[in-house]
Amino acid sequence: QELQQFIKNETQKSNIQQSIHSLTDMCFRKCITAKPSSGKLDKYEEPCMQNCVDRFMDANNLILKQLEAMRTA
Amino acid sequence: QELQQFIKNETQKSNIQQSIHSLTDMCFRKCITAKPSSGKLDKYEEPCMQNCVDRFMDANNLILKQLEAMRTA
Amino acid sequence: QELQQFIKNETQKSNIQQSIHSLTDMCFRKCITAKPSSGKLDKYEEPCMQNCVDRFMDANNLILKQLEAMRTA
Amino acid sequence: QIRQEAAMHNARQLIEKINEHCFERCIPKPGTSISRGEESCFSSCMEKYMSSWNAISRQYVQRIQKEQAAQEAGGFGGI
Amino acid sequence: QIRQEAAMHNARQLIEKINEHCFERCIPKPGTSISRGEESCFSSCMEKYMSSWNAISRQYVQRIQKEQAAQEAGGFGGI
Amino acid sequence: QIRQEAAMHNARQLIEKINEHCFERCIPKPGTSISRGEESCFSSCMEKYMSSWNAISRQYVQRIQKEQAAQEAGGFGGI
Repeated sequence: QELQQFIKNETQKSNIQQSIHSLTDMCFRKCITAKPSSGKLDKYEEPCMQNCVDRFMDANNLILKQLEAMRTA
Repeated sequence: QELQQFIKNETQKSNIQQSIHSLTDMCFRKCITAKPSSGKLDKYEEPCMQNCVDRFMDANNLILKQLEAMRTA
Repeated sequence: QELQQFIKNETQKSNIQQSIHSLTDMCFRKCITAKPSSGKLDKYEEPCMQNCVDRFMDANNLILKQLEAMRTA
Repeated sequence: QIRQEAAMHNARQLIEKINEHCFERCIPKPGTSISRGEESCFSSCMEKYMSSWNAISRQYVQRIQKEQAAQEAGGFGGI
Repeated sequence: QIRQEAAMHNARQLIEKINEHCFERCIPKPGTSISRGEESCFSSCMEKYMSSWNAISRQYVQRIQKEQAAQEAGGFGGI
Repeated sequence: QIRQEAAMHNARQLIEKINEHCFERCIPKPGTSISRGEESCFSSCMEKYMSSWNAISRQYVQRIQKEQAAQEAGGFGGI
């Protein structure tokens, strides 16, 4: 049972990291449009990254809400 | 043996669903070019989707035929 | 133990093939820009493919070197 | 249980793909909130993606059944 | 050992993604060697990718914690 | 048997990649059948993809062997 909990936790962690990888992939494409000349995120890039994550999660919630509405319809 | 059959069937089903996912991904890109304003496929999009699947399968068969020809050459 | 060695070798082989698949995917996009009219690589495409692999590996080494520098910093 | 996990995996992949395509198309520049226009675009896009998924499933399954039938009939058909 | 493999897998994926994005942007036409300009572009790109990864991790974890808290409080929040 | 499955997996991936690239390039707008022109484009594209796969395999294996030799020789080479 402890093993099951361990596997569950590790799976969850790995799902989270997977999401972070694909979010970074997508948001880097959306927010970093200039040729990179510094390693830091500038004052436009940093909030763009945050909005990118938050709007993506909003969009995800929209999907779940709509799927739920369809199932109960 | 029953288990093996079960695994084989499930694997096949999962391969089919995988193919449907990647076909949808590709054909959506090819056939849905306008900004979506309705949830239904319109009279151009619907046949485009069907042709997309059929031509993709034709192309797949071309590959298999050519690979076969190369192996027996 | 022999089994472990076998698994290790197979895993390594499969990683190499995975890399070859993604390199081919990327370098085909970079080096083959014209509509394909022959099955052979022409005199521009062949060296482009080789450079693509070598520069990719150089870039990979740059990443590893920089990561190493950050860890020891 | 394996079947249930497969169904979950399938649903999760569909959701991921929807978000990938529709976020890309309907929310090109993510702002501080999702606007009405973005939301309605996203909603249509999502439904259209599911309609596409259904259309393609039907067509694909029909096609592989036709090819299997042709193969069993001894021909090579379908090409 | 499972954890270690997960960390390795994670690092390998990050490296792959960096190379994918930064090779694409900084070395559009691979020549017989990497030029100084390409190397400095690649270096910035790599650091920027890691900064992005960190920013997104923070924001994402914060967001799912907020949603979980809202859910546990009985609301539906976060949308 | 594991080896056989690996080879199958490898071939399947190659076929998928070929179809992805060559369908994209040679059949931009799928019609009610594949035209002669599309078929010949597809055929060349497929061969070219396999030539590329071979060229890249050779170059990649050669490169990692060179790097391993350099490493074993005690240097750091390859960069």
